[in-house]
Amino acid sequence: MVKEIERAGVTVVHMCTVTPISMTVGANRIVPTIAIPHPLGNPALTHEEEFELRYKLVEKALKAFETPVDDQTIFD
Amino acid sequence: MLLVTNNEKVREKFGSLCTLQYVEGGHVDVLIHVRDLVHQGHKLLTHPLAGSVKPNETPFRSVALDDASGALDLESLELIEAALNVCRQFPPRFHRGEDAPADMREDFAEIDFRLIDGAIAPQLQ
Amino acid sequence: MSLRVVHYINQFFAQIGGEEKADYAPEYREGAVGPGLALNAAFKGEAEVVGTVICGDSYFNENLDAAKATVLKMISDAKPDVVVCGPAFNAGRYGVACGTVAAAVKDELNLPVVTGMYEENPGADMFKNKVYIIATKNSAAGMRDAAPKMASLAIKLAKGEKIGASAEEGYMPNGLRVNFFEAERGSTRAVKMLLNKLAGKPYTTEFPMPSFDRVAPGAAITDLAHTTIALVTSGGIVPKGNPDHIESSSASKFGRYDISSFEDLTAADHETAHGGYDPVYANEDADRVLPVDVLRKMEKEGKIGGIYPYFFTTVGNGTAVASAKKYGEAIGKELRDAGIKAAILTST
Amino acid sequence: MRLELGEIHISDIKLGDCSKVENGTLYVNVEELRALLLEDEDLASVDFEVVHPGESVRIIPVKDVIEPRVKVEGSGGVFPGMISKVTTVGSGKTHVLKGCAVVTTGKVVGFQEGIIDMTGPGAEYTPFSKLNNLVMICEPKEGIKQHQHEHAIRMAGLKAAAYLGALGKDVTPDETKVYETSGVMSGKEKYPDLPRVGYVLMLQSQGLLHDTYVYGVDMKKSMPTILNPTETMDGAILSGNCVSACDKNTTYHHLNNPVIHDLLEQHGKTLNFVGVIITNENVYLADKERSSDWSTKLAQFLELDGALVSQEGFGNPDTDLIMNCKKLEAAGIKTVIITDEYAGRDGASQSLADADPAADAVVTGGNANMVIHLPKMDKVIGHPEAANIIAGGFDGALEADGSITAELQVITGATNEMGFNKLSAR
Repeated sequence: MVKEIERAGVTVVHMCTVTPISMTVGANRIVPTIAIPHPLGNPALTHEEEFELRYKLVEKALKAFETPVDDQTIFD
Repeated sequence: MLLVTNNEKVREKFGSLCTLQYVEGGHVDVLIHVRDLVHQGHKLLTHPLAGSVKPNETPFRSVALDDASGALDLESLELIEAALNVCRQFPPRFHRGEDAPADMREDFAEIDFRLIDGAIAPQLQ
Repeated sequence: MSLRVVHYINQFFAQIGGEEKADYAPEYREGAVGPGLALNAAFKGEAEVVGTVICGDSYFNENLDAAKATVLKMISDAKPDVVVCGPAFNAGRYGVACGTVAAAVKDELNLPVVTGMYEENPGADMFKNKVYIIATKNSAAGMRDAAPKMASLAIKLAKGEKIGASAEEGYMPNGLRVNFFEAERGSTRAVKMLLNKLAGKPYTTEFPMPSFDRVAPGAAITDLAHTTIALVTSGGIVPKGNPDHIESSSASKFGRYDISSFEDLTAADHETAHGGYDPVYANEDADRVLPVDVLRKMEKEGKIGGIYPYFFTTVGNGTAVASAKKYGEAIGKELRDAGIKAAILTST
Repeated sequence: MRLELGEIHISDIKLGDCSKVENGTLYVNVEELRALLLEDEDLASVDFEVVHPGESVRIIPVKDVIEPRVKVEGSGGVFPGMISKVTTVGSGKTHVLKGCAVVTTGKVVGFQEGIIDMTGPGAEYTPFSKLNNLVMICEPKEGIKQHQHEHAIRMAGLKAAAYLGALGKDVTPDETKVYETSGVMSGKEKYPDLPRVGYVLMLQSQGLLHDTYVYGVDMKKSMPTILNPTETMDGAILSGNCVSACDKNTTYHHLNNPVIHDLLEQHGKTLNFVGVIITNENVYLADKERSSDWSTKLAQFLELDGALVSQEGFGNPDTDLIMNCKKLEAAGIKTVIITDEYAGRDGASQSLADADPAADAVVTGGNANMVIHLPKMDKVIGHPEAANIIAGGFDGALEADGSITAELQVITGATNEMGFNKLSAR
């Protein structure tokens, strides 16, 4: 899915936990996330802490959007 | 060891020897169940397309996975997805065991049993 | 009676002129023109070019819809049994025009059609799975090779004969595997292939592995503060109750739901349809999969321009590659048409 | 090793009261052969039919095809570990009854596969339509299990082939071919400038009806090992496989392995054929990993520059094939693989169950899903009703007029993955 959307001229940031799969499916900008059942959250945290965690992850995604890349890149 | 099957014959022999999950349904239903287990971190021990009986011919399937539920095993995931993909390409001739004529059903069941038996019996000793 | 052939060529091969005449409007001429004579020779009396449609390459590509309609009408009026376009060799716009005309002849006129071009012509990738394209050399010097192959395939198609494998007929592989008998047995072919591979000489695999194709990275977004971001997920987030019944695995469709009125996703309004992982966490708070809450905050802070009013959702696990590709294409098209330049895709 | 293969050309088979080979005709004393075969307690009856190329005959379902051979000089006997003792074979002199074969038929399981048509469109796809065949219809005793049944038919075929082969022991061959291989060291000295090539021969070994035996050893219980190419010509490898008719390697294929013959043809000219690595296709995934590791390790041991890999069967053997290819390529050994395809009836589906970019040199035996119409034959030997339940058959594949519409995969040997045939696909 990543490839087809990017092929249409839309820059895609793929946020996922299993980055090797992301590499396999051809994502170019990859942001690793927390865990498979809750990629952008962590139920062990309070609601506020979780929001903060998610905010930081999405900030990484924004950073990835702004960064020119030539090849598949993981934004840790 | 975790054994997933829709074959009564396999359940009879291995039900008491290892953890067995019996699937009510067809070949693809077994593979989907196995796929879900792989997502839960189980590793495949046997190939999900064992045998050269075409997957759209035989209604029976038995697959062994490990007990441990660890990190997602990518090779297992690739194998099970590829197997499902092959099955989806060809519509099944018999959706479930009971759809096959009696003598064929027995033979399909026997082959599935033998294949899994040959693969896992040495591991269970 | 010989079969009636209508031939489509560009201004250059019609000897009207080069780039300066590329805006030449469609014209119909009786009989064969330019390369049509080579085709006639190759038809050996079994078929004959009865008319030629000529169109400038720029004209065709810049007035696509109108030009296509005019060209199709000219072709159809000449009542052909089969249509031949080109060959275009390595001329890019000519190749795209030949492919476009050929596909339209096949789909709209329901007539058999053959075109030809060099494998790196952009028209080849665009149309090789839609119409028969004879693989030619990269310049018009390849006319002598191309004409007999195009002529022979055109006659077979016109007569409704069985079409052989790509390697036999000379057309570009079109994704459909066709059996045929080789001159040598497989083991002999394998030994020869190995000797070539060992010697570093070229060889052609008989079965190209499915392409592990890559898409070039999209452009960096320089102005996020004014960029609308679309949200896509393969984590199966759906409005509460899963109104479209997206399957928990092997999804046969994708969902598209309005989030323009949501500041935050909660257990009251969203859940997951995903069957491949423990759904509890996503059901408690769907923001854990689709970060609507933080993006709204960023929108307010002026960090991003906004969120596309609809999000797209599917279930990653078990969804066939071909389906995922289809969904991706549909989502990509909508976003492109809406002028969206950035998308976040989350996966579980 | 040096093996002389004396070919006795057989142009006809006749049933009679004396077994002999005379002037190119194989005479078979049916009663004597039947008595020999019925020594097996599991068999109730054996019937014989002779079929010739071009006759309007259909054989269904075919279990195995075996070429009669006999050891004339040198150690051991044909089909070691099954018919003869386990002594190493592959040197000396062997006689072959060329142009004929033993074809065993019998319904081991309800969906038994395999058709040989001796004429018509189906005949073009099977090499066995070009042979004079002694067809043996073997019926088991009541109540025996599938694996006993398979064993009984397999042994009957081998016994018959050895019995017939022995008739050629004292016959002067029409043609003699000499196959000579070198040792690892001597080969390197003899052909210092030729690329070192090996053959990775994958053997079906998944279990019941999917087995292959090497010197009598069930291959699924063996580690990959090395054979001298000529050993296969004396029957070191025997088929116990009944499944996937189009791409199973019959015993006939093993005896006449085309990759081995073509590599020996080039040996000393364009390449140095170092040896055959046999490996298995097991169900257990750790076995697949281990076996492909080992086949690559052995290839490195032999210091190969290049390797050919052939496959048997469909589905999970694709995984073994790709593992072997990937690992060989990663070890710097240039590799070509031979397979076949299941691309759907329209040819549009994914051909293999596994794939990798390392597999960039592939030879294909064709698309097994291609639909073929087999017209009625005047005579059907075996169990015609099997056509209805054959893999790749349609429901009601056997039409009222006796014709069959089915996929190519019903035909024995049609898409052979050793590259036995000319059929291919693009």
